[in-house]
This record gives sequence, C-alpha cells and structure tokens, in this order.
Amino acid sequence: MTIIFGVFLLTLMVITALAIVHTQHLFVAVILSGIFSLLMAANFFLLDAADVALTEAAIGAGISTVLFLGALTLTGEAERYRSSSVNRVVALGVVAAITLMVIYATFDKPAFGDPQTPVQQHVAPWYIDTTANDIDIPNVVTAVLASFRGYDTLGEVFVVLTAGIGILFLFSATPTRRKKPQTEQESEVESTAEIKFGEGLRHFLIPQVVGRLLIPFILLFGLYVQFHGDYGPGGGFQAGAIIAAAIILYALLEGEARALRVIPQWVLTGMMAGGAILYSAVGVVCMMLDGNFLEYSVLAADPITGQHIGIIVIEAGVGITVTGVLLSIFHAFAGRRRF
Amino acid sequence: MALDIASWVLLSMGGLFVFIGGVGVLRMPDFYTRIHASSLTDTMGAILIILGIMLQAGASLAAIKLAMILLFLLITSPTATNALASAALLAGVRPCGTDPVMSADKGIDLDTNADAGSLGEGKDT
Amino acid sequence: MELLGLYHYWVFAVLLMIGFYAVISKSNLIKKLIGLSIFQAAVFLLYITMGKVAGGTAPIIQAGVENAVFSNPLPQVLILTAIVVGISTMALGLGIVVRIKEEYGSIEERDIQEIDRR
Amino acid sequence: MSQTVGVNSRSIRLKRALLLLTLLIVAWLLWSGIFYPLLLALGAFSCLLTVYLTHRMGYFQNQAFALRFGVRLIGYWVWLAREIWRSSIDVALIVMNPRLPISPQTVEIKATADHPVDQAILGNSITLTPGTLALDVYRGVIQVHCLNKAGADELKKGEMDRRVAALRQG
Repeated sequence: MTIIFGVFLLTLMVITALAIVHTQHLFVAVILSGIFSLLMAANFFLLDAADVALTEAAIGAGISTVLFLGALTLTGEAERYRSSSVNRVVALGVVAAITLMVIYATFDKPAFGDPQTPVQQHVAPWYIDTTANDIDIPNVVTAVLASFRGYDTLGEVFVVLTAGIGILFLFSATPTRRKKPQTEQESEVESTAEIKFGEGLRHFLIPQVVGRLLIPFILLFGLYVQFHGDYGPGGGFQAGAIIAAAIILYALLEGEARALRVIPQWVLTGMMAGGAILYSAVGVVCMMLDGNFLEYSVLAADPITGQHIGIIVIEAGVGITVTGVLLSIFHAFAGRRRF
Repeated sequence: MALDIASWVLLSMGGLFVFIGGVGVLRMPDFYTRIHASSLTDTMGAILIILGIMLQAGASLAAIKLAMILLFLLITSPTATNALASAALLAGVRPCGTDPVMSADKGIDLDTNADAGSLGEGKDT
Repeated sequence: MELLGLYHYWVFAVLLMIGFYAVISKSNLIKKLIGLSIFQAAVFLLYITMGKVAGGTAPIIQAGVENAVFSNPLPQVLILTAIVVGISTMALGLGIVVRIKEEYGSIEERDIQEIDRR
Repeated sequence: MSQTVGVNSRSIRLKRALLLLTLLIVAWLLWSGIFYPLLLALGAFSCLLTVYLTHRMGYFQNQAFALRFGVRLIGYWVWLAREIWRSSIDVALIVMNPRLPISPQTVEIKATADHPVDQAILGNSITLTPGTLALDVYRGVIQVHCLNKAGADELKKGEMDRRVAALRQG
C-alpha cells in the first residue's frame, strides 16, 4: 500500500515541479510550489519523518507562499522573457547529462530501507538507545535536536537570526531611483494580490468571521506544538512557524498596521535576539555550574530532570527567535510600498 | 467486527465521492461549476472518510482529535471555497449564465469602505 | 520495496535537475529562486529517504512497546532545521530581489545586465 | 452615564474573555491528554497568553466574536447534514450522468439575520451544500451560484435562511 502511495506522491511532485518551471505566470508558480510543499510533506510522513512533515507543511505551504506573494506584489507577476532557444538547448543538455549521471549513480546506492546500510550504523542507534536512558523523553528527534546536537541547533538559530537581521538591513535603505530601463512596461501587469496585501481584507465577510474564530485556536495550537515537542512531533521550529502563521493570518484579515499594533516591531526585534540569547544563556549557565557548554545534566540535581529543563528552555528560545524572524520578514515585505 | 464493516463501508463510500468529485472537476465546463464538483470531495468525501477512521480509532483521544479535525474542515473548507470564488469574481472570471456587468456593479466594490464597520467597529451593547 | 527506493532516488535526481534548470535557464530572478527552492526540496527528500528503515516507525518511543524499529532520527533533525533555515535564507534572497527591483526597475537578468553595461 | 456604559462593557468583555479561556482550556486538554503538572502549568500559561494576544487583537471590544452556543445549533447541524447528504447524491448523479445536465445560474438571496456571524454561517452552509456556492456576501445579500435550476429554486424557498435566523433566538 505504501508503495502505491509513495509512487503516486512522487509522480505528482515531478509533475508539479515541471508545471512550476513551465508556467510564465509567477503567481501560478508560487501557488503551485505551495502544492509541491504539501505533497512533499505527505511524502515525508510516509517516510516516518513526522516532525519534518509538520515543519514542511507549516513553512513550505504556509509562510513561504505568503512571503513569495509579498515579494510578487513588489516586483510584478509576469516573466517577461522566455529563455532563448540556444540557452534552452544548452541548459537542457546539461541537465539531462547530470540527471543520467545521478540516476546511474543511484544503482550503487544501498538498498532503500535496509537497516544494514552505513547511514543506519554509526550514531543513530546510539542516539535512540541513549535517549531512552539518559534523556527520557519519547521523541528521539527532539532529543537529538535539542540535546545531543545542541551546538548544531544553536548555529541554525543564529543563521535564522542573521537572515532576519539581513532583511531588516536590506529594507532599511530607501531606494535611490536610477534611470528607468528602456522597456517601460513594468506596470503592465498589475498584481491582483497587491490590492489587498497591505491593508487586509475589509470586504470579505466570511473569511473575516471564520478567521477571527480560528486565530485563537491556531495560536493555542502553536503553543501546544511548542510544549509537546518532547512527546510527539513538534518543537520550537514548527511552533514558531505556526504562531507566525496565525499572526500573519490576522494581518491579512485586518491589515498589516493593526497586526503591528498587536505585536510592535520593537517586540519582534527583541524576540529575534532574545530567543537566541536565551539559548546561549542556557549554555553559559551550564558552564557556570561546572558543566560543558550546553550540558544540561548539571542544571538540576537529577541529570534527567536537568535535561528536561534544558530542552524546554532552549526549545522556547528557538520558538521565540523563529516567530520573531518570520514575522519581521513578513512585516518587512508587507510594509514596503512600491517605489 | 460490525464496527469494522461499518468503517469500511464509510471509507469506501467516501473514496467513491472523492473519485466522483475528481471526475466532476475534469468534466465540468467552467471555473465555478468545477468548484461545485470539488465540493463533493470537500464535504461528503471528507466527512465519510473521517467518520470511517473514527470508527477504526474507537473510543479514544484519537477519535476526539479526529472529530475536531472534521469540525475544523467543515468550518474552513467552505471558507476557502468562498474566498476562492470571491477572488475569481474579483479577477473578472464571469460565471456562465449571467450578464457581464453583474460582477462589476453589484458584486464587490473595492473603494467604498462603508460596510467595513459592520465587523470591525461594531456596535457594542 | 527495492523499486520504490530506486524510484525515490530517481525522483530526487529529476527534481534536483528541474530546479537546476530553472536556475540556469530562466531570466526572471524570482523564478530562479523558486527553482532553487525545488532544488533544496530535492535534497531534503534524499536525506529523509536515506533515513527510512523498512518496517520502521517515526522515532518516538512509546511506553510499553518493546523492540520497535525506528527510522533514523538524524537526517530528520538535519532537515528539520534546514527547512527553517531555508525559508529564512530564501526570504533574504527575495529581499535582495525586491531591492534590485527598486534600484533597477526590473527583475529580469537580461534588463539588469543591459543597465549595468550602460 | 458614560461610566455605567464603561462598567457594563467591561463586564461583558470579561465574560467573553472567560468564555474564550474556557474553550481554550478544553481544547488544550483534549489535544494534550498528558496530565503532568509541568505540562498543565505550561498549558495554563499558553491559554492565558493566547487570551492576552486576542485581547490585544481587539477580540473582546466588538460583538463580532460574540458566538453563542445554543442547543439549536446542534439541531441545525443535523438538518444541514441531511441537506448535504441529499444534495451530494444529486450532484454525484449529475456528474456521472453522461449528458451532464447542468444549467448554471446565479441568484441573489437576502439573509434575514443581520449579525455578521449568522450571515457567515448562512454563507458557509450554502457553500458546504454541494450544488450551491456562495460567491459573495455583501450587506446581507448573498450571491449564490447554483449548478442547476432545482438547487436555485430550493434555495429561494428560504428554508435555510429561516433556520439560520432562528439560531439567534435560541
């Protein structure tokens, strides 16, 4: 049964990807990539990666679509040029050659799902065994993410933070208008999304009523995902995306300005930095208690309790940073008027 | 056993409705009629399939979660459909069987803010 | 199972190259970014595929279930963070595209090169 | 005078906030199903944070959020389920009919209920029933796209509108 599902989903993904590349209308391409992400999430779920599926669904289909649409309202929706035929032939040739090479290489790959492959041999069984004894939380993914590989995750959080800072810097500049290009037809395709993006839906009764009903529950669900990362799929990254999505929904319904009044930009900036600082602070506290950096076991008398405390706090840090960064990015795009 | 049979009946009927919805999307002539066909999938298909899974789950927390998912679907899917249809009207896709000016003058006017107050600054008693 | 695994790898290869094709042949910068995100998704798919163990379940330990087979949690962790990092960097890319639009008035590579040449 | 209004509206706001809080707590307990003290505390924190955020979003200031859960709502759902079942069969038969007997048309119906939530319920019920699709709800007038004439006539009889309007009285 799984085989049928898998083949079906994978084939649909290839078709969607082809359609994305083929269409000249960028709006269509963005919506299709939302569908692509959902298919990908379903496929991740089939491959036993529940956490990843949750993340992909929240980020890929939700936030990334909104961000791309936000960018489209600022840049226009149509691709102006088809690639020239020479270009296309060369590109196709390169792509076909590499595809054949990669496919040829796949025959040497270890068998799919074989527990004896090198990937499954080294650290993974150790992680699974040790989680049960030393950390004692059910979700091994969270244990690896937050405890065994806490350094990695700290680095990722800082990458996310850096990207957020980068966006804020990029958009802090006011554009210097250079001479316009010769082909002055940029406003020929007015974007349909543009009408509503900045000021929110003010005339659509049903989405507004239902959105109002749902937003508190989406927020609560985000917090639920945040705090149940130890027990099931979830954690700071997913929760940050879901909470950000709830606020973005509010911004789309009621207008970006009102969303900024609910959580002002200075709070968001504080959250971006504060989450990362909270994470690092846990590491420093561990060092002050004569442990190594991010060695949570020293945080309490009982090492297992210490691990629990450490994981909950750093997951909170991750969630705060991710929420802050995603919302800052959204506001940066939505608040940018067309120059 | 009886539960199992009932569950499978529900599941396969749900699957049938989803299939018919898919056929309908292919057969219908224009955008709005296609939405009608796909709403078969949205409502009957989803309801029957989730009820079927709920019977499989038995009386547990999972069944309650499924019921909540069903409730969520029944609230959001018509909303999404409505938003889709409104967006199509806005973009100027005309439903067949109507006069061309309808969507322009009676439908959605973007400029008046008059009715915005009906939700936002509503009278509080 | 064998064939499904190979199919996964082939789809990985094809998706990777579809994304790559968009990056090298399209002139529109946003289209390039969309292509890049397909490329990225293909890599995610490869990692998760390699972590799958036949007959395994999601790596969440359930009380009372002994000797359960779990899929590999490590690729999942890497990809989980990579998705979030991916969207952040993608947003940074989009920000740069928006700034390019503001400065050059176009997001087509061809126009931009022409303006720069002048 | 204005002070009494202020006091009054504050108590109403508090009541709404408490109602939302109760709903959120129930939702949390159903989702979670884990009753460790730590998670219960985190749950309480989450519910309060959500209520605070929704307060900042202005949920309790206006009446748009004033949901009422009457017994009539259940009766309405039962009736709606029957309607959905009937029209699903109709639409399925139309789709599978080789001649595809459709006559798409747009009709306008007037919603008797004037509360936005009720109008939204009506609009969504119309959309939820296969064969009819609410295109736009505007000042109490709902534009409905119908798949065939029978559906349009059924709608014009106003059975659904009456039932939705009756919800508020319960």
